[in-house]
Amino acid sequence: MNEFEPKIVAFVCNWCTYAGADLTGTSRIKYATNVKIVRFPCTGRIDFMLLLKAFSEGADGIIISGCHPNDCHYTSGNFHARRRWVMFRSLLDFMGIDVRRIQFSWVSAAEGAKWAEIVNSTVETVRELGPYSDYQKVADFLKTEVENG
Amino acid sequence: MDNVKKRAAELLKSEAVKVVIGYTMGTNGKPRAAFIQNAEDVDSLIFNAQCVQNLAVYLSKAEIKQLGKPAIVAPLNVLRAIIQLASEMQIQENELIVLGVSPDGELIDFQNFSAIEKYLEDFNMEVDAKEKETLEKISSMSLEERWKFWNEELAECFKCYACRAACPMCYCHKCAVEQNKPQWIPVAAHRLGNLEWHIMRAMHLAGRCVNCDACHEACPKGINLNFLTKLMLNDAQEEFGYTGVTLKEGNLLSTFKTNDQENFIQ
Amino acid sequence: MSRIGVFVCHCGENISATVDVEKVAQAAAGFDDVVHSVDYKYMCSDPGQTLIKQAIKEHNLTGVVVAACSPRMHEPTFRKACAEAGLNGYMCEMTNLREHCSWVHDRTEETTEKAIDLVRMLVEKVKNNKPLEPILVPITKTALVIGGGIAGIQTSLDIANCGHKVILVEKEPSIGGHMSQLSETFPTLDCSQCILTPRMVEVAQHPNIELITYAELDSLEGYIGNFKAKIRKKAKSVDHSVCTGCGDCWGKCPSKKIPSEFNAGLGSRTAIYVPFPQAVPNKPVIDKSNCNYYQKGKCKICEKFCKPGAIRFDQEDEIVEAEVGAVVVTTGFDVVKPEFFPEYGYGKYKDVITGLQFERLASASGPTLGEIRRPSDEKVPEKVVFIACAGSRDPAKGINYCSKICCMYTAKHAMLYQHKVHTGKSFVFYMDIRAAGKNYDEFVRRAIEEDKVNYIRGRVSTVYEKDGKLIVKGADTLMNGEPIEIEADMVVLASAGISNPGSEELAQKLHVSYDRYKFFAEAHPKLKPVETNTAGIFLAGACQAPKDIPETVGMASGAASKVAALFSQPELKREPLIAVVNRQMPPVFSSCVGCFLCETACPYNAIGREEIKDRNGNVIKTLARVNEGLCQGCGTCVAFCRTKSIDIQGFSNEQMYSEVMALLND
Amino acid sequence: MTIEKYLVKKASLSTLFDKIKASGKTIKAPVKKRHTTDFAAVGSLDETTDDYITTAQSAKSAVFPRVEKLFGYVKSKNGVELVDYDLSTIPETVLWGVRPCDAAGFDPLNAIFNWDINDVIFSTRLARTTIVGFACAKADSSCFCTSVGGNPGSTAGSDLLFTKLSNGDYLAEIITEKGKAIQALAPELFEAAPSEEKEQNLATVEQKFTREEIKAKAEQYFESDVWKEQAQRCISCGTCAFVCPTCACFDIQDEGHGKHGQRIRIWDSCGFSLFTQHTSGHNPRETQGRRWRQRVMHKFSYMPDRQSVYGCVGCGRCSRACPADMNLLEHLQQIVKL
Repeated sequence: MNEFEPKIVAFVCNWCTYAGADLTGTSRIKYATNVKIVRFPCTGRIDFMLLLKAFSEGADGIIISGCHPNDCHYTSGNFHARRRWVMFRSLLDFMGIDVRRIQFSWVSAAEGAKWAEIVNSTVETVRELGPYSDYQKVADFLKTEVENG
Repeated sequence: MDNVKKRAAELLKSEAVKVVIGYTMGTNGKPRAAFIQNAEDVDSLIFNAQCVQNLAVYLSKAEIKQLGKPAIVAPLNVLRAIIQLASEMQIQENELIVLGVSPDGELIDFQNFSAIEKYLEDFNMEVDAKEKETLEKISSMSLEERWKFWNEELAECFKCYACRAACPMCYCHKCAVEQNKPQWIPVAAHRLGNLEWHIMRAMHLAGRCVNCDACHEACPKGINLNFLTKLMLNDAQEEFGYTGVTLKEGNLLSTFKTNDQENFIQ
Repeated sequence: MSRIGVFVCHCGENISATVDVEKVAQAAAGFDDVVHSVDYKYMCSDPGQTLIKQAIKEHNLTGVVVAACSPRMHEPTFRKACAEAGLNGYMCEMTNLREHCSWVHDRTEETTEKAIDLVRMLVEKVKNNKPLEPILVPITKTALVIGGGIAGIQTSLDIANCGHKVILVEKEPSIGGHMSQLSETFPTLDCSQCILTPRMVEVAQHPNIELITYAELDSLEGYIGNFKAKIRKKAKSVDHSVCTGCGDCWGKCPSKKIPSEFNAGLGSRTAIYVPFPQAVPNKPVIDKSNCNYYQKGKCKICEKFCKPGAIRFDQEDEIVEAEVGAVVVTTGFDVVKPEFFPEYGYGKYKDVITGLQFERLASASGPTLGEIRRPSDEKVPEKVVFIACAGSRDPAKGINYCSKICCMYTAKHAMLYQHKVHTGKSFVFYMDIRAAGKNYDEFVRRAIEEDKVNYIRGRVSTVYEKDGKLIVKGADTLMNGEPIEIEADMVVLASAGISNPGSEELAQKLHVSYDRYKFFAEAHPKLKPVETNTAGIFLAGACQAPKDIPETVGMASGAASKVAALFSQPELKREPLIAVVNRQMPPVFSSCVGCFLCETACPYNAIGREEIKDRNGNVIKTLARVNEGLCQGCGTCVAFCRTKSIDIQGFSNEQMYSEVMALLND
Repeated sequence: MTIEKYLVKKASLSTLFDKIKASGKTIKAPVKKRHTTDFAAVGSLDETTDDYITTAQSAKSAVFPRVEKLFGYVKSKNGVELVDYDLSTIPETVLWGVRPCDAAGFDPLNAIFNWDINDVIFSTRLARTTIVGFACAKADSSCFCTSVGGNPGSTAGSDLLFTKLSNGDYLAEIITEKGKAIQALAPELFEAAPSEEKEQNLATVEQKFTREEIKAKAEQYFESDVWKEQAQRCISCGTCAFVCPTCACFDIQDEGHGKHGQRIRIWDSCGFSLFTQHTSGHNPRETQGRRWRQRVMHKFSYMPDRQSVYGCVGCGRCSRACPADMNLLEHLQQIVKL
């Protein structure tokens, strides 16, 4: 049997983390293949609902990353995002959703190596946690019989 | 309450308002909303501890707006909702008259919204000790237990949206759950649809909820969904020093501080 | 129904060596609505682009996904190619198979699988793309140049000579910057001031340049073509419109022991002062922190002696506002401070000096009038040790980079010393000699061969004083690391060039990025060296990284030409990737409920209010409305809007949702 | 068939329950949940409760679930393949503890779902459902079954009806063949009919009006302001419809997941403001007054006209559940007095 390979999706801002991940590539620093990057203009743009969608679509882990505080290309998108994350994270945790599966980070355009580290450490964390079947089961209503009210 | 009635009658007689929104005795011994349009009818107004429905919800209703300028009987919860609605540009000071009522039913005169805001400063809008205990009880469960707890709780939800309809802050004409391009939240009341709906509801009320519990009172299945918004309120206070409703524009999540805590961010 | 074309690039072997590109193209061909899928060696090449253009026509494509390198690199290329084939450029998306896949993974099946997933996600996204048209915005044809060193001077002159207005802001009382402090310049040894001062004067006299010295940027708002700058003019305490620059005041000023910034601390100045004789403007300011009157409330001697009556003790800082269309940042650099070198004794021993201080010693306008006399006892040093890479290329000190100019100026310093002190002996400790540049290596060879400067390859471990001599301990790595000890009379440190203090704060005011050393970041290291990530803000000179004069001047002219190009059009075409509030037919008008929380969340004040009125002029509804000129497209409002009434073009809810929903691998 | 009457001893009830369970049928019965008493699948009689006037929700979800698959689909490059709903997965179910008002609700539901086209999924569910009713010994002020053609001991709609007698034993009335089949699982438990009158063990629900009166008045006062006035405090939620035993409005949604998906049917309510909103933005039932009128008219005028059955069984759930005290009985009484 194959070892469990976590599916990780990364929501990143265009200006810092996406560019940082570009630099990881330019620097030829290797990291795990498990992560797929979705490019947003800014962390401020990242709708919390998309995180839920990612889990329901089978993601086992999520990376959210953008510019360091004060470095936002749009001045304050990351500050808005950060407040939202504080609340969202707490709510998810309260509802029994495993927030260890969501890695928040700041990765600048110059931090190619950090990006690789974030990916690798997230993959390892999620690998240890195993597949997020709890959430996927909730989302699996279409494959099984819909429960009767 | 007599002063409230007197004031209501005066307002109606002088046509300063067209309708007084207040509480009256309903069926089965439960109070309910009344829309009094004639001064003779003010005697049916009541106020007691059972008056838990948040009447501010009617301020956003087109059918009630059509009746003309309202006065509203406003205990603490309604006052808070009025201020929050005002900060979100949903009501204007000159569009209504607020008949504040103290917990024992006495009339409190408010010259303007600022006076209400000032009055509210004396009432800390926080999750009370017993509710905090419940929050802590849930928080102290294991991750699996919490997951199970909320899954069971939300399994009861059949998405009648009474919680939304009863909430004075859920005034949107088209709720996000009804947006279908894209369909963010499954319409169906299955596990995913319910989970996502309640997460979104709590997030949308973060920093806006006036902690009136109208949602819980309205829920025909008695779901403790108000504890999600209470958690948000509690967090807002603990994390960001949120103190309650104000007339200031912007809210908890549309503003920020550069030194907001971020110990979870790598 | 969408008709999507997928174009998988090999990027030579950059992608294809790791990703099975053929398999990716085949897999993509199987996706819903993909009608055409091919791979090719170089998609960005002319034949590659032609391939896309032909496919658009032949297959009637409604959307294109180019699976190649970073969209930050080639998105404009492919969007343009699509537009040329008649497909709206915004119907083209790129997925990054190179930087985010082939370059960071090994050649495994997983890597190819990932590439397929990445393509699938973008195929789903592009199906929800909408054709967009550029936004036209007016341009204020005035440039703001921040920093009046050689970079700022050159930029200002070039822009002004193109016929555009320039506002040049300098924080010091005079323009000139570091170049005005230099003695001679490498590799020609022509006098720095001789070549610089005419340009400084030209700036002052140019009809298109408004020079504002002793001033700093307070804030910058707006966007390309339409910035609003607030400039803080620090109180000079002297009315320059009245002052004649006669010099009576600084001649009489009793505070005479203030270390002169211009002389790098080797000379002194008065509290009311002009930084140096050739200063532009050549009129004094009062340094409040060192003025007796401001500090102790008594003095006013300058006022007494000022014949025109130009002294204004009650002058306050003034904020002036300016509307500008472009900004060029030319704030230069700084050198590391004494505490950086405890092992070299800088700050502890008077005769351990920085390269910049040596420039002042060697300069005819300097404190020794060009004679090399050491600071401690003004004796001519017989033995001088120059230490290159003092701080630079030293990860232990946190400066990994090469300061680039030190090799050359150290050679120059040693040479100047040998020219002025014929009996003297000079030693240069170096790590490597980096003399890449026209006539540069020849210059260093001259120092070694003609002027007999002793070059020792090795680092200095310590400098200490013993019997009036500076003992320099090092090793000669070309002699098997043999220890070397030199009894020197003076030590000159080629201190690392660092970013200016306050550059981080300035970057934040300008909303531009900066690197880990707090040098401003260019938009692209190779192809956009003078642009920043913020449209309309450009860089020139050592604020971006340490560089020499010719490079700085070249970069300054480059930035100036970018500004001139921007100003050459009547209007600017902007990318339409901005937020919009949905509109529907009456009686709904929009799902926006007008809570205006987006208004407070917007970093650009781009959200305004729109009143919907009935025929009688009564307001039915008040909606949010996005100002197309102000919106920068961050999308913070989008994530914030509860009713999903506001959306961002190019990264819309439907696009992002579809991209995420394509994650599932079934 | 004619109704057969038996005595089932108090102690036998649990045995009967176990026998039904042993027969492989799913049993759904009222249980005390965290916050409400509602139907749920149970394993033994001990898990159930008989302490309820009505359950919070009606029993209708047994035949009309709140979320229900109609068919599945698989998308491919060549098109869409439909996958029929597998009817064999619908279990044989016994609904235990159904009140006579609820039992009466299945008829109007059936009339709607099988009005013109036979709804196979609904019909299959209904055919595989046996209704074991329990007559009402208690009623509250929201109850008005007697005003809409029912009564606390009505056998209509039940397959088997138990009425608790004064000594705790039960009168069992076998009404249909399905009821007979339940008896057949444990015939020994069904003893000779008791002599005690059924009626004396039933709750009293005063009749306030007749359905026909409401129909006539509602139609006559269609344009009256009464609807608007009654609906003033309505907050436009869907609670009344969702607890109602006969409300059958539904929404159809496609839920996709990658290449797979299914078409589902879910509850909807005419009380929602978006229920009738057109894509253009126009809404023919723009105000809550109109939506409220629709609700009453549908149950008391349109259904009897079209399906020859009234759409209200007088269970009173909507009145009990309404967060704004929109009391149906009160409102109907107002209408009848017009």
